[in-house]
Amino acid sequence: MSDKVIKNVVITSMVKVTDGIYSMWIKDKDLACNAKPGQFVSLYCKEGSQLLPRPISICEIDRENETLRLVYRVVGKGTKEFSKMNAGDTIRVMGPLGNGFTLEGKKAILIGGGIGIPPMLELAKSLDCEVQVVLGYRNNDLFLKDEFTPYGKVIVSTEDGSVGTKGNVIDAIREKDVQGDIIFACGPTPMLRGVKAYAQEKGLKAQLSLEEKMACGIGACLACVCQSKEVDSHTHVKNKRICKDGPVFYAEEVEL
Amino acid sequence: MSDKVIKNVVITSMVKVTDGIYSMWIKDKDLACNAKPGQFVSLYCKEGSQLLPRPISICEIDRENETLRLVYRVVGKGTKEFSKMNAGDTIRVMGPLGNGFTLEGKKAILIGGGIGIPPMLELAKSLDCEVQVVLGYRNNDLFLKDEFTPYGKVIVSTEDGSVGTKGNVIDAIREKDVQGDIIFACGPTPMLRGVKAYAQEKGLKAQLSLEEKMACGIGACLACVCQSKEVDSHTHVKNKRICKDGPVFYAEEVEL
Amino acid sequence: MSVNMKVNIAGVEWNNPVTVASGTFGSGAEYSDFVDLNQLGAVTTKGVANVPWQGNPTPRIAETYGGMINAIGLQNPGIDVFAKRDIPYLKQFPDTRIIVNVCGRSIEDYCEVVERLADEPVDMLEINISCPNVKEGGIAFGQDPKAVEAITKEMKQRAKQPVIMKLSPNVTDITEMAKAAEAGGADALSLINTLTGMKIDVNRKTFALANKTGGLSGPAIKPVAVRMVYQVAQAVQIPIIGMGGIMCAEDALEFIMAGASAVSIGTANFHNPNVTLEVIDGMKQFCEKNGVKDINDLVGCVK
Amino acid sequence: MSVNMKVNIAGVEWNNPVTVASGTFGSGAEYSDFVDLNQLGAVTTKGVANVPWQGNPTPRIAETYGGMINAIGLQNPGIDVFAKRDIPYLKQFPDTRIIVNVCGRSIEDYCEVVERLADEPVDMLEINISCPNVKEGGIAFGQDPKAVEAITKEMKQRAKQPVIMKLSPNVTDITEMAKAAEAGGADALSLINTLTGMKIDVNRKTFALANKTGGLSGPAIKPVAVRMVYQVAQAVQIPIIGMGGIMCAEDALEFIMAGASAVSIGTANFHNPNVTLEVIDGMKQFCEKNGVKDINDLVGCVK
Repeated sequence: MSDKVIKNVVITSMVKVTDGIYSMWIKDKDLACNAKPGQFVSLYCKEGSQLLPRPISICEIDRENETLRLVYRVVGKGTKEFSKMNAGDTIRVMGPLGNGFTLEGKKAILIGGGIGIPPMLELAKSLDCEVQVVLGYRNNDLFLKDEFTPYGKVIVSTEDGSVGTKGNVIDAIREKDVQGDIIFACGPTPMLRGVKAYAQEKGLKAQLSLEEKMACGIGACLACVCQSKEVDSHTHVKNKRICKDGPVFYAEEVEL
Repeated sequence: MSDKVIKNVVITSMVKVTDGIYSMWIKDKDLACNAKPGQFVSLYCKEGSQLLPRPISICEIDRENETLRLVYRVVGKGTKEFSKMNAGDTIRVMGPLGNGFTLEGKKAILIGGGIGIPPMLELAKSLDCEVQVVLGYRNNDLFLKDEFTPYGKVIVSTEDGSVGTKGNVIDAIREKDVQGDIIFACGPTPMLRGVKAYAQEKGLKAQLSLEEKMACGIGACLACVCQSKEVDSHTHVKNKRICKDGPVFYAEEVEL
Repeated sequence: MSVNMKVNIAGVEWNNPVTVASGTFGSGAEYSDFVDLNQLGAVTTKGVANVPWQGNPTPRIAETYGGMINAIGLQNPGIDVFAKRDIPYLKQFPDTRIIVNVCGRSIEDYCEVVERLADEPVDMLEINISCPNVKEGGIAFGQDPKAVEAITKEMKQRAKQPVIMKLSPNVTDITEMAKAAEAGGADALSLINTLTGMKIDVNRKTFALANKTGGLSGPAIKPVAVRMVYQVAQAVQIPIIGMGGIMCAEDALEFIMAGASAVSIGTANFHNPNVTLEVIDGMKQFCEKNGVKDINDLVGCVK
Repeated sequence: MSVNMKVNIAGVEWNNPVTVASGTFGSGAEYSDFVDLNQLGAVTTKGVANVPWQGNPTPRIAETYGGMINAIGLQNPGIDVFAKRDIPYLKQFPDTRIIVNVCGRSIEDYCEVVERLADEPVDMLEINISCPNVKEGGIAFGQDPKAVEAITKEMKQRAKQPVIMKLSPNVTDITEMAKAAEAGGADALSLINTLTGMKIDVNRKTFALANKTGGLSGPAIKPVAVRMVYQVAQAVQIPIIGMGGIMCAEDALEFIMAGASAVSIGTANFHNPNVTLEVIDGMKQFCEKNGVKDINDLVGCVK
């Protein structure tokens, strides 16, 4: 039986991390106990003109206080509605959803780009191996960066070169000659493509967390598929469901 | 030029009067200064699935404190949304709308039925002639009744006979032999029909406040028309616009 | 950066690409308390017939999820009163174009109105062909391509102003109707009119509208409207005035990018009387933000 | 008061008049975390074809005002896998009826699936005729009355289960399609399928869906759906399964009172996975509150 729940939960904290990016803590025993790094939750809007839940990756899990942290970017009306909520408000949530990362490896390279950075934080905390974190930003607005330092060496790339390596995360990895035996990555598809190519080049295992527009969030509607290399055992076509079979896939499983 | 305004105003008080009926005070100088008894305002919902404003009659005008009182019944999602708002919240409002009552007569009979009772309160306060108030209720839930006593004699009819005359407002007027030279009435159409017939029988002038589903609230969309006896000067058919030419009409102007 | 917002619809220049949907704005007088009519690209009037129409019994409107249904029944005072009162009123606003919406129960009705308007100082005519054709058993003109072409030809023979044919969305293939109008000589098209809908009051066990059915409008139908505007833009050469659920500048831009040269705002006026000016402003800001020098450069840019 | 919620659709008894709209519920497995499938009147499966379909590229869905558009492209594993896996899964829930939705690109495709299902333990077949008829240049079967009658006849010749024809709303006259299906021998009708819509991302200047157009669903379209169910109920004798934007019991009752014998819930499942059970419960409560002893007494009660 599944450990998914859907319920109204209390927001224990809502803070603006930086322009357009917010951090929300929600309190729920079931969610906090069942959630794993790399999973996500679906948040429902109160505004009736927006019917579809918003999938938000899990940034931190605090089992002691039975809370989950969600760090999200305001991209539309739904996330804007969330950003206007306050501690004490309740929000409807379904989760935990998706497979999450498989904790493995001896020397891990965690790669996060943009709003793909938050899920790397819980992963960094959960891995019991050497962790190196490579974070890709647009500019010197390095949200969450400092929160990674307790868990490993942090390397930064910025598109505008204002901090760290000028360019993308792969440029930074090459420049700093980051070594490891496994890659965990979340970020925009072009970045994941680069990561997949780099992993193949170096013969590294790589777990990639994918993103796609979702409707049901539980694998029923087949909206959020990605192309799989092999015929998928559920769909029997070369499609995997990001919300259910993913969001985390081994690089060689998927076509990007 | 019109004295209509549309703006977000602050709710200074929101109390439940009785089951399903709420009293809201809103603060706005323009509204309070311009409003007349028998006029109404349009309230807008925050919930995006409900686009049309809700016309609500004006129950009291407090020019000193620059506030308006709106007493409304919860009949759907929109009025339900209003009822959940609190003092300090803001609400979007357009008004004052409609013509309002013409203050006239030496001995007035004010007749209110159900949610047609609230607009009679400001009228009772505004008339400087002898006032008699006849209120029609379903049962002994006599909301607002006591608020009328300072302004004149109050007579009550109840459908279930639990208080006052058993029956409708006309039954009460006949039983108590209420005399006057003009009638002001607001309530359900069947009641207004009865009032019109009674006024004709007694040769009394009667101002009736009508109700109909509205969209624009300002006379543009022609949704809320009532049948007029004569060809109307604006529409050039036998229709008058309740939101703009009304809501108050002389009994002989309209077909009910 | 200065952005050109002027558009040219069938030879008529508008100061900006925004007008109002017929029937939602009267002839502008009521909304002039909130909107300086000179700021609008054009005012499209409530439909006018050859004689006064009483319209339907009430209730004439009902709210629906993200929209509304209406069955006003095209109540109007008739062309004589309209010409005496509404046209002179609108002439007080020289910066805005005047589009008169024309309705009828038979081709003869339409012809009478169009001929009557020939020498009136109005800029364009919009022909509402969603009215039932009484002689043909009540199917709307706009649901039969032959009828669309025929009525368009009749209008063009008599009209002295450019003719906009307003298409009904209640059809299997909107491009068929658009091509028929173009073949009939239409100078422009406007779409979409309302989708036929119904609401039932389950507690009263009755129809919400006295007319049983009514026209569905509002943001609820916008995806259908954008789709039809796109399809029609691929099918004809004449300019399109797009409408259907526009609530904000982004909505308007969807229609423009789908191929509309101008847009109409309807139901949103009921939700926000200032919406037309906010949309014009928002479209301008979008252009400035995105380095678009001429709003016309966005027309049909998504293919 | 005990209320009878059982309905009989073309000889098949459902425990209550509520099923799910094809494609929104898979074959039930994913939603069984939230819903006891035994509580549903029937489960209508995702469309299945004779062979596996890959479906469309992503993005396949986009939210719209009060609804959504989707272009999944009927991705499905094909009838063989479906029969081996999904039917046995659903047979674990003996109280609920099994309705298999069938899709195809040609009449032959449909026939193959229906024949393959003849000896499977499923209760009803729902034929999705909104798929483009590849041989006829891609116009949907459901948009041509002759094609509707023809495909219905073919289905009836081969089907061992009652056949429900699912009608497309993207037509000028829905009653024409309903009568054609009835003439072809359909046992029941379900409507409406989605309205064709489009959304444009104005900032990216691109279509929101990779497929450009998609099917509009959700409460936004309910008034169109209720209207069509009402029109069809006046035009044919066979039972109707009504759908289109049902979010709550009152919505479902609108369809019942308009003439539907049962209802399907689709998009609302995405907004609230428990919605089906809430609707069944709410309909029952409405009957109790209003002294209705049998839900069937409300079918078509508004005329």
